[in-house]
Amino acid sequence: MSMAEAIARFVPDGSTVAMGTALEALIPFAAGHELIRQTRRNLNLVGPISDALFDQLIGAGCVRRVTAAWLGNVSEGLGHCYRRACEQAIPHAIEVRDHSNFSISLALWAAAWSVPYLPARTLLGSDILRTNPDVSVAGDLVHVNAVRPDVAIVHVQRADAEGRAHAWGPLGITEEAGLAADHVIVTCEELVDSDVTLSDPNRILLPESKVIAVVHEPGGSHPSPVQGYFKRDHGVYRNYAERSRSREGFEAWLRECVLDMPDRAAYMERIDVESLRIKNHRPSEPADFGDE
Amino acid sequence: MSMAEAIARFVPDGSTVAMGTALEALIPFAAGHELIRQTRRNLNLVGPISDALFDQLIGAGCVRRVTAAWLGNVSEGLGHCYRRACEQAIPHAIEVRDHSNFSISLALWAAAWSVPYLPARTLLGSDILRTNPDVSVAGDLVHVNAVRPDVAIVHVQRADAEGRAHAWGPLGITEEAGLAADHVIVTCEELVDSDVTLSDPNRILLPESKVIAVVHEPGGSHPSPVQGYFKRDHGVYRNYAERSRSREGFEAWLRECVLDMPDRAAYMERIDVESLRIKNHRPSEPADFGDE
Amino acid sequence: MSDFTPQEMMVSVASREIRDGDLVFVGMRLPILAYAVARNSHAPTARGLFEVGLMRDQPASAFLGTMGDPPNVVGALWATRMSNVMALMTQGNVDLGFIGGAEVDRFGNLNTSYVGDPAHPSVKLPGSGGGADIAILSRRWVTLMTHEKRRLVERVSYVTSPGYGDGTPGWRKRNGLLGGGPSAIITTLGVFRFPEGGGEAMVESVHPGHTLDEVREHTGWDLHVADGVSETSAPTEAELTAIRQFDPEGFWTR
Amino acid sequence: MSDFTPQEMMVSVASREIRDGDLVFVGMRLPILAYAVARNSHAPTARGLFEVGLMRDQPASAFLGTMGDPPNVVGALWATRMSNVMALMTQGNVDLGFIGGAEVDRFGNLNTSYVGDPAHPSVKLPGSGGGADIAILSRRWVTLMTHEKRRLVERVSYVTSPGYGDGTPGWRKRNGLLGGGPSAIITTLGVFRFPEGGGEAMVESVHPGHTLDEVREHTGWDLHVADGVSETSAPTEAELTAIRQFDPEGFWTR
Repeated sequence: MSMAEAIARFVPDGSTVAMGTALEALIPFAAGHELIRQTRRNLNLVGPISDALFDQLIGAGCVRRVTAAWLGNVSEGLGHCYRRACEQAIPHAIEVRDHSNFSISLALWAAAWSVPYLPARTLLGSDILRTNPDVSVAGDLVHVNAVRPDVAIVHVQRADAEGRAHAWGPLGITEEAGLAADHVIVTCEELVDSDVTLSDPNRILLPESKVIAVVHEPGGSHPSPVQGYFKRDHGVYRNYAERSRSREGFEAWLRECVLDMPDRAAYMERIDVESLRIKNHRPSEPADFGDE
Repeated sequence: MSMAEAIARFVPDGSTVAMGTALEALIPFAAGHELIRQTRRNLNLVGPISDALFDQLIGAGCVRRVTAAWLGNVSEGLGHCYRRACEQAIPHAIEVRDHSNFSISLALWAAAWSVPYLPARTLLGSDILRTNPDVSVAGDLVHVNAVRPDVAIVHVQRADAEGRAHAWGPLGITEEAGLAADHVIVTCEELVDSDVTLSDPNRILLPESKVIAVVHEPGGSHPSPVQGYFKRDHGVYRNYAERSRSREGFEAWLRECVLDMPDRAAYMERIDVESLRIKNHRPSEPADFGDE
Repeated sequence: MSDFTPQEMMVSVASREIRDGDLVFVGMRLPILAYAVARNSHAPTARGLFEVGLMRDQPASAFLGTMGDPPNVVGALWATRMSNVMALMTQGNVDLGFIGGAEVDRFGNLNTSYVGDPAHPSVKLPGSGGGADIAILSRRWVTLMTHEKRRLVERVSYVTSPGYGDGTPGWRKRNGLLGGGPSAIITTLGVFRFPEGGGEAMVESVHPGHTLDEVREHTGWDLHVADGVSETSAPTEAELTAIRQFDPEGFWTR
Repeated sequence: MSDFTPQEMMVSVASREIRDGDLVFVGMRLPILAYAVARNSHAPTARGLFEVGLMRDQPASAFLGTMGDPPNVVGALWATRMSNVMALMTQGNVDLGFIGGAEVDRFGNLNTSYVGDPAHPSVKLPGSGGGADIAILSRRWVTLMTHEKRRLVERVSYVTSPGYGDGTPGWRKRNGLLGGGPSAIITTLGVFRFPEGGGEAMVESVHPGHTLDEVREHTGWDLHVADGVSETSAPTEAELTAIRQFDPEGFWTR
C-alpha cells in the first residue's frame, strides 16, 4: 500500500497517533510528512520523546494534543514550533499532557492489558502530577491512566506484506504502543518475503492481527537512524533547528521539504543517501529454529 | 561454574525459585535434580505451569510452597506427587498459592517494576480469589500482589561466560521472572564466545547484572524440548507418570534417575540422545547491526 | 461411514465451533486437533494463539505432545511472551477459546483445582493454567470432557474458570468479566449448548450410537433438552483424515 | 596544562562522579562523554544504561549525536525495551544518573517543563524525558548546567524532576521517592555538593580561572559555601585526550 493511501484510509482527523516510539531511531518521518500533506487536523500525538517530528506536525497545524515525555530536537535543543504553539498559540494553541518516559510506557501497558491504570513508583514529587490529569497520587504510588492510541505508526528494517515486521536495535516503547493501539501501520526499509520474517518469529515485533497497512518506504525515517541501513543525519536536525527558529523560516522549510514534495521518493532524491548509508555490515549470529 | 557449585552457592534452603518459565520447553530439569541431590528444603517454587519438574521436587521433599498456575504432567495429566502432598501430606504438607497463567505473569511484572501489585482483568469470578491471599478484588479489577523470586533458573540455547543468554522460541514468563528475581542462574546447551551473543543484543534475554552463574549443561532441560537442539522426550514423561503413581514407584524412579546420578553427564549417558537430537537446521535470517 | 472413536467425534464437533477468521486460543490435546481440522476445512483463515507465547496460521506439520514442542514454533507468526498474548485476549481479540475441565456444572463453571475442601482436598487437580484467563476474557469458549456423572455435576465445589456463575441473568457483567462466557460443552456422548447471554446448558445433540437417556443417566443435573434435539452429525471422511494426519498414532484420539 | 573549554571542565568533573562498578544511567551530550572518560580511566568496570533500551560496557567507538545512534548499539550487552531498563532503576540497581536541566534550585529540584504559568508559559521547555524517573529512582544523581542566574534559582517555578523538595529533612522519604536524590550540581563555574541525606547545595569547588564572587554573582540564591572550598582540579591530559577522542569535532564541548 502507498503511504498516501495508508494515511488517507487509516489516520482520520482527530486520531490518537503513536509515533517515534523507539525514541531517536526509526522515527516515521515519511508518515508524519504525509499527515502534513493531507492537512490532517486535531491529532493527539503520543510518544516518549520526539526528535523533531512532533515539532513539525505542531508547526503545520495538525495537532490538538501532545501526550509525551519530551518534545524538541535531541541534538539541538528546544522545539521552536512547540514553543510557539504553547507560548503564543501559533499556529494555534495545543494541549500538553506531560509524562516521564517511564510513565508513558506504563500508560501504554495499561491500555495493552485493558486496565484503567497501572501503579508506578515514578512521578512522586513531580509537578507533572499537578498539571497532567492522567496521573494521580495514591499513597506512595502514582496511578498512571491508560493511553490507547487509535493507531501506532512504526518504521522498521524489514517486513512482509502480511504485516510481520522485524525491527532491531533498542525499541523504547514500541511494543507496548503497538499492543495498546487498535491498529498498527508498518513502514519499512525492505519489503521481504515471509520466508525471511517467519525464519525468526522471536524478532516479529507485533501480531499481524494488529497491522492494517504495510508501506514499503525506503528512507522513511530520515533523518533518524536505522540500524544496519542509515546513519543519523545530524546536519538536517541542525538545519531544521535553525530554520524553524522563526515562523517564516519554518514555513519556508515546510514548503520546501514537505508540501512541495509529492512523495517520499522525491524527498529522498534531494538527500545525499550514499553518505548516510551504512556500509559496514554486522550480521547477527543466526538462531537455529530446527524442529525435527 | 558447575551445576553443583551454582546450586550450592546461590540456592539455599527456603529460597523462592522461579523455574520452567517458558512453560513446556527449556525446563531446567538438571538444576532441579541437583536441588534434589543437595537435599534442598522449604523451597517456594514459582512458575506458570510445571511439566513434571515441580512434581519431582515435591515428591523429593524439597518444597514448602508452590506459587503457580498449573502443576502436573502436560501430556499425561495429574501430578501424583503433588496429589500425595496436598491430599495425604506425603512426604509432607505443602502450601499452594493458585494463580492463572496471566496472574502469575502480572505478579512478576509487579515485582520487576517494584510496585506492590498490578491491577488485572482476570480471576474475576474465580474461587482462586477465595483461596489465594495474594490476589484480591477491587471493584471490577483484581489486584495481583507482587511475587519476587530470590532466584530464577533459566535454561537457554546458548550463553557466554559473562551471562549474556540467547533464548528463542516462545518464552512464556521468562523475561518478567528474570527481571523480578534478585538473581538469575543461566544453564545453557552451548557456552559461546561473547562475539556470538553481542552480535545480536536484541536476543539477549536478561541484563548480565542479574546473572550470577552460567552453567554449561548440555541436555540440561531433558526431557523438555529445546528449539534447534532437542525434541521433547514424550516417553520419559509417560514413564514418569506411571512410576510416580505410587510413592514406592516414585522413590525407585528418584533413586535411579536422580540420586544415583553423580551429575547431568551421567544422566545423559542413559538417554538415547541421537533419537532426540534435532537434525533439520533452520537458521534464522540474520539482522544487520552495521553502524557506519 | 467409517468407524470413529469418541475422541474423534469430539474433535470434529469442536472443529465446527471454529468460524473462519476466528482468532482461537488453542489449548492442548483435542483442541489442537480441532484447530487443525478446522484450518483444513471450513476455517482456512483462522489463526491460533498459544499461551506459551505463539501465534500461528497453519497447524504444526508434525505431532505435538505439547504446544511448546519445536514443530509448533516453525512457521509461527509471532513468538513472544505470555503477557502479550494475554493482552490481545483482554482486548476482546480472541474469538474462541478451548478449556479442558475435570468438572463442569450446568452453568458452565469449571473446576480444575480441588475436589472437596481446598484446605484438605480429596483430589488436588493441576489448577487453572490459562483456563481462568480464557473463561473470563475470550469472546466465547468451549469445554471438552468425558461424559461422566462425577464430571458433569449440579454445582462444582470450586470455580477455577467461571462460566455463568450462579446462572442468574447478568452474573458475568455484574462481576466485571469482560468475555462472553461458554457457548458449548462437548462430551463423549453429546453436545450441550448455552443460550445467548448465558444461563443453563441444554442438550443440543446426542452423538451417533448414543441416546438421550444415556446422556441423562450420566449427567449430574436435571437435564434440560433443547427443542428439536438432534443427532450430532458424525465426523466426515475429510475430518477423520485430518485428525489421523495430525494424530497418526492416536496419542490423543484412541 | 593545556587549555580546556568550560564544557571539557564539566565533563571531567562529571566523570569523577562515576565510581568503578557503578551502573550509570547515562544521559545525552556531556554525560555520555563523562561516561566514556570514566570507563577509560578510573571506572573500567562501570556499565551504562540508556533509556532507549540499551546496556553497554565499552563506550561507543564512534561519535554519538544521540543515544539511539547505530554505534551505540554495536557491542551493546542488552537491547531491550525502555520499561525493562526502568525496572532495573526501580529496584535500586542504578547507582548514578545524569540529568540535564534548564533551571535548578538550591534543593536540587529541576525544571525542564515550563517557565511561568504552565497554562500560559513564557517558555515551554521540552519536558521530563527520563529526567523525573532518574531523579526519583536512581541511588544518586548529578545535573550539569551552564552557570547563569536565570538557571540557578531560589525555587524553580515547576518541579519536573524532584531533588530534595522543600529542603525539609526526610522530604523524599515522606513523599515515597525510592532513590537517594541529587549529589552534585556541576556548572560552568564550579561544583555544588549536597549534604548526605539531602538539603541545600553548598559550593564545594570553583573551577580554575573563576572566583567564588563570580559564582555568587551568577547564582540566584544566597550562597552557602562548604568549609575549605577548593579549586576544582583541572582536567588531566588523559581526560582531555579521551574527551577529544569521543567528541573529535567538539560537537558538545566547544
